[in-house]
Amino acid sequence: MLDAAIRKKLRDFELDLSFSVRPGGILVLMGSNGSGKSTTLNILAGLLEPDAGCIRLNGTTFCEPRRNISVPIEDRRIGYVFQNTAVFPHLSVRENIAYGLRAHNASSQEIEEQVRNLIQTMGLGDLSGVTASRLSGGQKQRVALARAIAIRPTLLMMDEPFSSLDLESTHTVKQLIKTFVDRMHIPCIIVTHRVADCHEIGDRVLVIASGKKEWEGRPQDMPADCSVCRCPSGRP
Amino acid sequence: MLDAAIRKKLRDFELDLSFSVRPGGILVLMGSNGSGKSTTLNILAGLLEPDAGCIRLNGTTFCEPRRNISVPIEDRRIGYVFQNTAVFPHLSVRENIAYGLRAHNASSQEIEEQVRNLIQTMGLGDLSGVTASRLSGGQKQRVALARAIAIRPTLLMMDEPFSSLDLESTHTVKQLIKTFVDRMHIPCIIVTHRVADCHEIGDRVLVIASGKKEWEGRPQDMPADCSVCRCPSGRP
Amino acid sequence: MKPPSLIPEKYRRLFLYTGAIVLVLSVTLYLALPIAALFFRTTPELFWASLSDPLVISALWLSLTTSAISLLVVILVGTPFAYVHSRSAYPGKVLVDTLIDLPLVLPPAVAGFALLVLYGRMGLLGQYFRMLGIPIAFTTLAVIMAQIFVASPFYLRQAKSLFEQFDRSYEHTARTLGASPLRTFLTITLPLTAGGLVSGAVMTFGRALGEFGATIMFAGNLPGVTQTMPLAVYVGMESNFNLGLTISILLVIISFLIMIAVRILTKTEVPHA
Amino acid sequence: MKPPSLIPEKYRRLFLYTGAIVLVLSVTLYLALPIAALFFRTTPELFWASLSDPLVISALWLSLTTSAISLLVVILVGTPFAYVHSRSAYPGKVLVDTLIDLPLVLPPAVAGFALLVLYGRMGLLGQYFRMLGIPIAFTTLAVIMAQIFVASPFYLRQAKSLFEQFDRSYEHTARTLGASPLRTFLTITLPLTAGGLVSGAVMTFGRALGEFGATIMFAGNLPGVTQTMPLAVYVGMESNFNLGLTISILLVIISFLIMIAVRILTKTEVPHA
Amino acid sequence: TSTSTAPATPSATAAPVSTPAALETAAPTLVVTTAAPAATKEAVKPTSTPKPVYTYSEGNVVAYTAASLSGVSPKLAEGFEKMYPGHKVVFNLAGTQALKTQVQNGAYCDVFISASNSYTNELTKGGYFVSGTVKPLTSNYVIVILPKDNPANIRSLSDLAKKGVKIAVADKSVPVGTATTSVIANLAKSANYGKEWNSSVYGNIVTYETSEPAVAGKVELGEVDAGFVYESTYIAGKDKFVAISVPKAINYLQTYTIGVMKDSTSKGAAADFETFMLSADGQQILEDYGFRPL
Ligand SMILES: Nc1ncnc2c1ncn2[C@@H]1O[C@H](COP(=O)(O)OP(=O)(O)OP(=O)(O)O)[C@@H](O)[C@H]1O
Ligand SMILES: Nc1ncnc2c1ncn2[C@@H]1O[C@H](COP(=O)(O)OP(=O)(O)OP(=O)(O)O)[C@@H](O)[C@H]1O
Ligand code: MOO
Ligand SMILES: [Mg+2]
Ligand SMILES: [Mg+2]
Repeated sequence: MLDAAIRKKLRDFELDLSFSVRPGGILVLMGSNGSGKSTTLNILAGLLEPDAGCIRLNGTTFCEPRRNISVPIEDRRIGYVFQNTAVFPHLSVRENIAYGLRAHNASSQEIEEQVRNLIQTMGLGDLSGVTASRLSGGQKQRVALARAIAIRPTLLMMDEPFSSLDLESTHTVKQLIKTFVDRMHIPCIIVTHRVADCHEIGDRVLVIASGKKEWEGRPQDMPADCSVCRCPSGRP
Repeated sequence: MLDAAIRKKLRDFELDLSFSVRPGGILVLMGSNGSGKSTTLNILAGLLEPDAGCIRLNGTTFCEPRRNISVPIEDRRIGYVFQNTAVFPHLSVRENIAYGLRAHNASSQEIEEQVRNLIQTMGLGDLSGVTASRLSGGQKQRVALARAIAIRPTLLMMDEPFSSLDLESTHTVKQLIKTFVDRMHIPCIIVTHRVADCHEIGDRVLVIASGKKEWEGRPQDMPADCSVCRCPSGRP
Repeated sequence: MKPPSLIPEKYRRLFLYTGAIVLVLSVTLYLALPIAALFFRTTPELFWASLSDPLVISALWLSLTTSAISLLVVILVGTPFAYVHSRSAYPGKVLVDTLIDLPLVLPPAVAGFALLVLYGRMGLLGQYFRMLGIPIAFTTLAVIMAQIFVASPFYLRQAKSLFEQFDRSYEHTARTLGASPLRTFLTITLPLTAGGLVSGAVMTFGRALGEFGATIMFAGNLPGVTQTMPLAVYVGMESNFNLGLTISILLVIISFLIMIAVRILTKTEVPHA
Repeated sequence: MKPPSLIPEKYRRLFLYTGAIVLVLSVTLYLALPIAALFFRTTPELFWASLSDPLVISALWLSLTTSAISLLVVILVGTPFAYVHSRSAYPGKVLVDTLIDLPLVLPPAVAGFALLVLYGRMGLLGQYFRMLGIPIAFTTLAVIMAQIFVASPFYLRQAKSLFEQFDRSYEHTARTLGASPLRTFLTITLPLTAGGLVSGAVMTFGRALGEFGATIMFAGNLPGVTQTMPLAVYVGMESNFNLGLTISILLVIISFLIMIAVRILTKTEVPHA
Repeated sequence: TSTSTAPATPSATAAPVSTPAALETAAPTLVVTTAAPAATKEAVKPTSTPKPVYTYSEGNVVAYTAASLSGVSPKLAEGFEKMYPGHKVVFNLAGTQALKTQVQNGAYCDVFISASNSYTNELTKGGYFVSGTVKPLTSNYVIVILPKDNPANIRSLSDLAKKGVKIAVADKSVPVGTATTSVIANLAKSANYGKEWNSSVYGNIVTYETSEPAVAGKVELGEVDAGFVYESTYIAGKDKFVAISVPKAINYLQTYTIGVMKDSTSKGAAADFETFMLSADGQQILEDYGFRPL
């Protein structure tokens, strides 16, 4: 169970949110450009300190400025896929995926097996030895995803993970995420701009606007006048 | 009128394509991850040299290795939005958009006016003085677009320009592109993974697979068994 | 998952902070203390006296002007050189790379000697310059040439590695927007590497300002013509400790002011992509 | 749009190429010719004779070992220092920044003098070391201390600016994947900045190897103890030019070999993001 | 010149240990050699009185030695080791002014060989020597050397004032520089030369070097037309230079001294070294290299 209440002053507005994600649940975080989605994930991951609030995962407090608590990033065991992917340019696809496993002292047999599985599932088969800087945009995105999942995180967060994926990959990856979250029984947050994604993968949707909650609920209940569904032409 | 025939050896396959785009026409370039879309645009822009072929725009040969012709990048006047946006991190939003105009020696009045218009159309109003490195993903994408359009290019190319945009921005930007291409009567190429985009904005679609043409035609004629429409689950 | 507990975390931070502070302090003190010690050994009277010595003033002036000229030459020639070098593949590139490094490891006196062997009156090239009536050795020009020879590698190396590591997609974008290679370089590459280039320039200026061995070998030690501060300090210090000391302090203060000026002038923060 | 015509383009290229070639050639020749000139002034016999001179051998050995030790100290202390420094904001940071630069502009003789004033027998700290029976000035330790003092800024500056400009999102990603700050540093930051760090290390090693002024002031010129190559060359050259010359050539050759070794060792290309 | 101020007093009387310059009537001419001692090629005879009473470890002598002894230093080391088997000497060679500063700032040495009385006196006053060990060692006159091919065609001291002649001297903080300054002053006072000559010569100086061998180096390379050095340098390098002597009457006799340092931890070996230097063998080696016996 993830319980988050965060407050942080940004350049144009104050981010002020509170929400929970149940184990096995997938929260889809939506909102227009610059509404604070990436910032929210960065705070959860510990990359940014909130001004106030409290972040608790499975009973452990990750962050509470008032009590001066802040668990180091590396101890949070959060799988986080950045918006810009940030694949390590000097490592091969294989080593990128193995990175977190090595950091968690996995046995070499375990690493071998995990990496092989993920490379196959992600359709990166031919690229396993290729240096990551030589990948196409979509290939990088898949590596970043595989890398985050590999560490068997206790919370999975992805910032627009499907934006550069082709249709087939998008489908495969969605299936993979659903299965993974379900089997590991962990909370998951996905940032996306596509309403279709909510329906396909989300069990709850949180829409934010200028850092504040605009709407929260089940995908099927999403109102048509919601900022992220509204479309000037009327076409969805 | 753009006529392109290009051949280039890549790591995993050979890129070998020929296609034309009429003035005022929008070609949607599709293909799975790593099929060679970004590479194709880079060759058209002059950032990569093809091994063979010929690129002609409005009767001028831009590139023909056999005859040792290669027009310098800056003289091609191509509006090109990169997949990674590449907004200049040290310049403000305003200066990013004005960059190409200044390079083309536009008068300061013209620059002023163009930039103001674009900032407004792109919904970047409040951000005009903000340094580009402090923008959110979608904001950067919009700046990159405005910057490319500002120079009134003779060919407009965009690599996944909607991937990080929210629904409203996507719609605005699409309208803008359509109007612009029509009014300037220039050819335009858009790379995307979303079939919906073809229908909304494209008048022709080119699907490539491993660097070769798989299908070309009008969006409405696109076959359901095309690699980019095929979806394992059957859901489109 | 290891449950993150609070006490160890607290201690870990304490440990980390202490380590960091000790580290920063020790490096700072190692570099600062000797300089501070200089100040303890002089008196204000001595200091003002040396300030009014015309020889000190002329040496100071000579040092600052020659170093500035050397720096200017290095920047004007070295920047385009480093750019061309890092952007193109040509035969013998590795050799050029190594040559750039060589003056770094050459003892300055040897560097001065090498310059003398080449440009000296009897030198391989110097004899022709002499026929043309252009003396090089033992002139102010020789001071500048020596400074450029020993100091330029610091700028060249820095510029080279900055340009090599620069993200090409910014340059590519600028080119598609109609900017010529030169314009691209001036408006994109240069501002985004400015921090590093200034750092290289400071190293070069510093090396030129402190240059001693090559100068005395190749340019000699003539007050007003080739006697730069380091030479004046060396000569002065050996015989008159306190005078050498005060000149040194003067130089420290001037250096300090230059550094601070550089820092203020280049304050314009260049953010990372 | 200006219609791109072919002939001007051809000439433009020719012009650009010629410019580039002239630029590269002139920089290369300026740095290479003096060194080449050295080789013209010696004979193989002289060269072999100097190679068997025990003083030359001991100076060479002393130079290489002290420079290597200095470099090691600078890397081991300087790397974490630069990292901490560039990653944290603390009071007086600007001052520390300036202090790091100061030894750069200080003439080496003054630097040596400052060290003497601090650690010399009569020095502010030296007198206490003396009571403890630890002489510092005019020992091999002093050679190393002088080298560190004058050469470390080259590494520190380079490391600082590399770490400052490093794209933090790589580090952040590594941390979320469970890597400790140390592990992140070793597996991500270090490999991706390695090229620049090696460049800084080469500059530092070169500066230490060529160090003269501070060494002769603070450590003296005692064969086997403090007489490094540059000092030996200087003294040798004063009495016997050809000897000084051959030692210099020896140094050039060794430097060349070291540079090439570094180049080969760091060949592992670090691609840009 | 420049920044140095202090010990610029060339007056021989100011220095108690100094020997006044001897008189000589020889006119300034282009010379092959002055009244310098004949360079005897005869090998140093092993002394009959070796006194190896010290253990080997005590036998290391660190000698801070005026740079003008650079050329002779290997021979001196050889001779010392022959006379006292087991002993060894290492020389720290630099201009006396630099050595003095180093010693004043804590440099360790056993023996100090100075090329200048004023520096010797300064160190004596500072209590650096074992009292009674400071003794005159040898002496040297100033001479003008020219490159072998004499490019400026200098035939006499008057020619030094010719326009365009390049002259190297040592800085006046260097002992030989002090001597040079007073020699030029003496010449200027004499009828043959005068004030104008004096200012022309100073105008022709292109560098003030920091040690005596550095002056010789610039001449040897042919980079300057003339240099003021010690006679010993000319005699030891006759194949490289031609010289113009300065009449003894107006020359400056520089006296070298040797002394054992108070802080020396092997005073015995240091004393042995001094003994060797003052012995017939030591003096012979110095003479072979053109130094003048006292
Ligand atoms: N810098 C590079 N060096 C070598 N190979 C590369 C490089 N960049 C891309 N490639 C390879 O070239 C092929 C085509 O890449 P390209 O970037 O054109 O694909 P794309 O169609 O744009 O894919 P995506 O939809 O994922 O962006 C891929 O196999 C890719 O791995
Ligand atoms: N480094 C930064 N410094 C200052 N302000 C920033 C920085 N990065 C983002 N911002 C601002 O903070 C606000 C929230 O940004 P954030 O990146 O969280 O938006 P987002 O919801 O992820 O948008 P997008 O969908 O475009 O990625 C925006 O107004 C943005 O301009
Ligand atoms: O001390 Mo010297 O021997 O005059 O250079
Ligand atoms: Mg975002
Ligand atoms: Mg692509």
